[in-house]
Amino acid sequence: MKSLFPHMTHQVQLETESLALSRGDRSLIEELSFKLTSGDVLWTQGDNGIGKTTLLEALSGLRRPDHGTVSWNENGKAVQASRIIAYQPHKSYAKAALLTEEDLGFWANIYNSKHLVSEALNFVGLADFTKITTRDLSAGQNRRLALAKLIISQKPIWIMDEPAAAMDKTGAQLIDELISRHAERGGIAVIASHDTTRKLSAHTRKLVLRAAA
Amino acid sequence: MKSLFPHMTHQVQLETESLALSRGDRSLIEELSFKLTSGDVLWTQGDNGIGKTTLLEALSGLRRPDHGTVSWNENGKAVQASRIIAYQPHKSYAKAALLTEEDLGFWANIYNSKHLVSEALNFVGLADFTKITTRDLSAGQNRRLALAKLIISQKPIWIMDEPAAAMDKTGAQLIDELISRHAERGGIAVIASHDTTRKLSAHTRKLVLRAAA
Amino acid sequence: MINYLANPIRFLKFSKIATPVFGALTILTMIWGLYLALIKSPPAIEHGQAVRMMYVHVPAAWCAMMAYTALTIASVVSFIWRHPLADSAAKSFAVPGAAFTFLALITGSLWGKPAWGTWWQWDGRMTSVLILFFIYVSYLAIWSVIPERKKAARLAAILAMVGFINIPIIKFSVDWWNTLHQPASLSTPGAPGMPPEILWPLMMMVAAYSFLFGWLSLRGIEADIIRSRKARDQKAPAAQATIETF
Amino acid sequence: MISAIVRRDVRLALRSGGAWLYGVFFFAVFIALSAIALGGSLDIMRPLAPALIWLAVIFSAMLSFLAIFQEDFSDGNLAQYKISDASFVSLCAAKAISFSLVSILPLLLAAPLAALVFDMAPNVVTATFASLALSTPALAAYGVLSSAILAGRRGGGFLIVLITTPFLIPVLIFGLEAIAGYKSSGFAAVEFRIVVGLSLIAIAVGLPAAAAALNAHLE
Amino acid sequence: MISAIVRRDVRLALRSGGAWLYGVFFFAVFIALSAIALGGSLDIMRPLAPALIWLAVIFSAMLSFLAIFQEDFSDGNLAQYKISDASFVSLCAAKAISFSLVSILPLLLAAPLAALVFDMAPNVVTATFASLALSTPALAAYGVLSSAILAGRRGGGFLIVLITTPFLIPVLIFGLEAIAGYKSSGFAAVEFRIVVGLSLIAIAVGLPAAAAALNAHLE
Ligand code: HEM
Ligand SMILES: Nc1ncnc2c1ncn2[C@@H]1O[C@H](COP(=O)(O)OP(=O)(O)OP(=O)(O)O)[C@@H](O)[C@H]1O
Ligand SMILES: Nc1ncnc2c1ncn2[C@@H]1O[C@H](COP(=O)(O)OP(=O)(O)OP(=O)(O)O)[C@@H](O)[C@H]1O
Ligand SMILES: [Mg+2]
Ligand SMILES: [Mg+2]
Repeated sequence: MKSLFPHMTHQVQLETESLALSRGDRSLIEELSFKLTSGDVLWTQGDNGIGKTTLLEALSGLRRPDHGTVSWNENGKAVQASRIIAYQPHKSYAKAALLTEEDLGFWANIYNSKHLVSEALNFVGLADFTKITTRDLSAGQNRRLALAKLIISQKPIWIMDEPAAAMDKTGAQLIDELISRHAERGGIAVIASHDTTRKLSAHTRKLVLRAAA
Repeated sequence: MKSLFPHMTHQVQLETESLALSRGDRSLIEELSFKLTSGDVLWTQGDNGIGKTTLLEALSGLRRPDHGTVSWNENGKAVQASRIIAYQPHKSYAKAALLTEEDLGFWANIYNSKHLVSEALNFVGLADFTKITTRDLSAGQNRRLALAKLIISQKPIWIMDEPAAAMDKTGAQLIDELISRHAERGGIAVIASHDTTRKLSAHTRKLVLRAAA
Repeated sequence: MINYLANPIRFLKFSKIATPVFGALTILTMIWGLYLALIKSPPAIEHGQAVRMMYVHVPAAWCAMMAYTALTIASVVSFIWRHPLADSAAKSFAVPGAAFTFLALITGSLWGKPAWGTWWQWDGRMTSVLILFFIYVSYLAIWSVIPERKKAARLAAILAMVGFINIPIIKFSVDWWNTLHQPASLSTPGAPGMPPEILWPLMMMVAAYSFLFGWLSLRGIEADIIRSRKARDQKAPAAQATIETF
Repeated sequence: MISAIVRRDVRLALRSGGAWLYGVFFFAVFIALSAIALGGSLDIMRPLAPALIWLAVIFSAMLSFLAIFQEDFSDGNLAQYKISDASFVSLCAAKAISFSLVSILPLLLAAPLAALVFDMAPNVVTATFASLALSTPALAAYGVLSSAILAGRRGGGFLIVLITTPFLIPVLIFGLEAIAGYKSSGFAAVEFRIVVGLSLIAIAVGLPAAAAALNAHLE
Repeated sequence: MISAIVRRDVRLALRSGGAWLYGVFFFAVFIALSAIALGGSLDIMRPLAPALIWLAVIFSAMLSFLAIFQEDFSDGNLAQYKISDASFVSLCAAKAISFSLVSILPLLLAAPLAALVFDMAPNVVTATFASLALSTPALAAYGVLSSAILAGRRGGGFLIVLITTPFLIPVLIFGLEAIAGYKSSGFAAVEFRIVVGLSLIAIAVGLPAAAAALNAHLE
């Protein structure tokens, strides 16, 4: 277990300053400022279509804000999002034609963490499904594969979009365990979810988005 | 509201007899027999990858069983699945380039229920999103669009794969309401879900799939 | 000047005056030029009356190339400084640019029938203008297939810039390959000049086309600015965000 | 139901930012590249012109074939058609119609322009146009069939070229023969009747076979 | 990282049920259809053979262009690359390499076979092969660029043909000139050096531009 969740050696920060985001002619978020530091967990909640996914994309550096800034820090120095962010989108991004272990193995190659692959597959409960193509994985198994990718990325900031959708009960517990371990070792997690929020670290916070009156 | 949920004029039945399903070299379901009649609601539950989606596809006539049969009845006469089944798959099947109202309108054309489109959009809470392309809908909005398609199909048997995934609280209530109305008017619903089961009709039943010991 | 105009509001103020001026100049020079070209100037010795096609053809060909240069400059500005006005400008240069290219192709082939006895020759010059037309169409196609404005602007700008590098290559390769078309006589230093009774109407038509290009571009930019402001003003209010601790 | 599908498909085509025009661009590019590759002399190209135009149309059509069912298949719409109780034969007929409208009609209209570029004689242009128009149903029917067989397969694009080639070769041969026949006997040329016959056979065989192929995918 | 991507892409291609072979099939079909359309006489076709082979290669390549990034784009892999801190320029280089291996190499190997069909002289075959091989980097670089610009767009297939044509025309022209030049001066012909130059320019301009286009999609 230790090797999957080594203690973070760097301090990281994720900060937004008067962030504004919109899609088409719909303004979604305005003047949002917050700051997360090592060990923080942020639950993002709000109704369907309020802008959670859009926010998470901006936090991952995949969407340029209309106004304001998102900044990523490592040991007090500003860095590129891609250095410290891992993002689990709502949809699976597994290659349909690859075996489960090949798909994970590819990303392990990119992240230089080949040695973690089989342990990570074990941890998320896919040990029996390494030899089938990801096309054949069930909905929940696909989400588990995405969790394994978060783990092997070894990145300090996890951005997770509805990780518990389509997950069974043990799956939901698995996610909780992952997040609290990650916070303990000094990581940051931002989660968008319709699940009830749970206090998974000493610094769990909740970001609630409500429609303007 | 009445026009969206007219009372069913036909008695329908959905029946399986010693059904066996497998995927690749994995046998998922064996010797499953049950019978649902007008007004029944069946919740299918079980861990990730146990075979819920596979079962639902077979019930919709989209997957040929290995052994056993699935039969569809209307007024005591065997009919083709396509006559009485509506299926909401796990993934959205909206055309990315069409506006929400166009995508729903197309299916309304096929089902001869053009007059229900705007009411159905209203009912599922998409009234403000009719003029954007379905590509731009949020995850939950996409699920809502799929629900609207169930409604306008005017079919007596609804097969729903994780309808509540990615739905907010009002969305989950909406689904419950839809299902109980549908059961009241004499429809049948089969739902696969990790949510807790709720008694939505006088004849709510639960199908629990468990891994063999 | 450019810095001053980079603000959309100031630009709208400027174009409120400039657009009608360009429009008027277009009409004036066009009427005068057409009079000179079609009525006043003499038929040429080898081309006969068909020479009058030149007054439509040559300015169109020149303006097509000028428009592409303008398009490239606007694209560079748009790509590096992400200036929305540059996006509007680039897009607005491309439409008349494509139209001029098309006109050069059409008038050229109409001229080709009397001059060479065929509508078309696959010679270097014509082929390279055809390719220029393809580049314009691809550029506009990118705008039309990508709905998100900023994205479309960046991608189209990339294509325009790479396309510009490509233009000398095209010219060089097709010149080498096969040539039948008139060599440039005005643009080449030391080449035999044209007699003034042909040169004058030609120059007048060139001016008319250039003003037309300016007028069309200004109108395009105006419309584009107004459209994007309207979209911005209509934005629905954003969600209220609150952060709670446990 | 046929008209609903045709209308939606045409709308999707128009919505796709002029995608229906791209077939025409491909056509133009094909003509231009061939002319450049063949050296650009009209004397070499004039006799080859009808063949080049036919090839351009066939390749352009082939490249649109895969798209006929691809999206419907991958986004789950095909499963919904099956459940909707709509017959797959009428679905295939609708697809053949919308394909002819969206993908072939623009090519037919572009063909005479290409004729200008090759400096073709007017009667050859007429004959080329007629032979292409009469072959359209065959192109559409085989397109629908092959797309139904290959729906949703990665890299299907090339395979579809391979599958349809044997069917389209007779159409190509008689289409070109018809152009030659026109010079001597006008539209009375027997080859025109053969082209029409090929089109009818294609529809009669291709559409039901396509429906069967779709059914086979979904069970 | 480049090698990881290349290995995965090659594996995906092999895994796709022979999809990498379809390019070769298309090539064969193109040659066959042209031969049929042009009437089949060797005397007519022998001089046209290098041009036809070049056209077949270019079209076959063009048709594979869209696929270079399409899947990565629609399944979200591109966003993950961006986040993974891997540079997009090396991603594009990797894609150019895997495209050359999977889509162009088989065509190069098939080209000499086509030469048999046309009864070409051995030295023309050598020259044709060499000119194609030297142009491969240009084909791949422009393919990656246009695919990056259009990744994931409906109807992109045709549009990509349109976009790449202006870039590939000089390559085509000099590729064919090089074949002609080979007859008189062998590999010393200046046209070969021009082809190499075009390939270098394509890489130098195309790959960074492609990386910029990918970035533009994801912001
Ligand atoms: C579709 C066919 C044609 C195209 C695309 C075309 C294109 C062009 C272009 C691009 C130029 C500007 C060249 C420069 O200044 O560098 C030009 C100039 C010119 N063209 Fe054409 N042309 C076509 C047909 C013809 C024909 C048939 C004639 C007459 C026989 C002709 C006569 C001229 C003349 C006299 C000039 C002015 C050259 C000069 O003094 O710079 N063109 N054409
Ligand atoms: N082009 C557009 N024009 C207008 N509105 C748009 C456009 N594109 C997206 N939207 C809207 O922007 C919002 C995007 O929401 P987002 O996906 O971030 O929601 P979310 O909070 O993640 O919702 P969910 O819980 O359903 O996943 C949606 O309401 C969507 O309808
Ligand atoms: N070719 C194959 N070989 C072996 N196992 C396979 C193959 N294809 C699918 N499977 C397995 O069959 C099962 C299919 O499950 P299905 O999608 O029906 O599950 P589910 O109950 O819907 O799960 P979830 O709750 O995650 O949606 C999965 O466990 C999957 O791994
Ligand atoms: Mg979301
Ligand atoms: Mg499932």
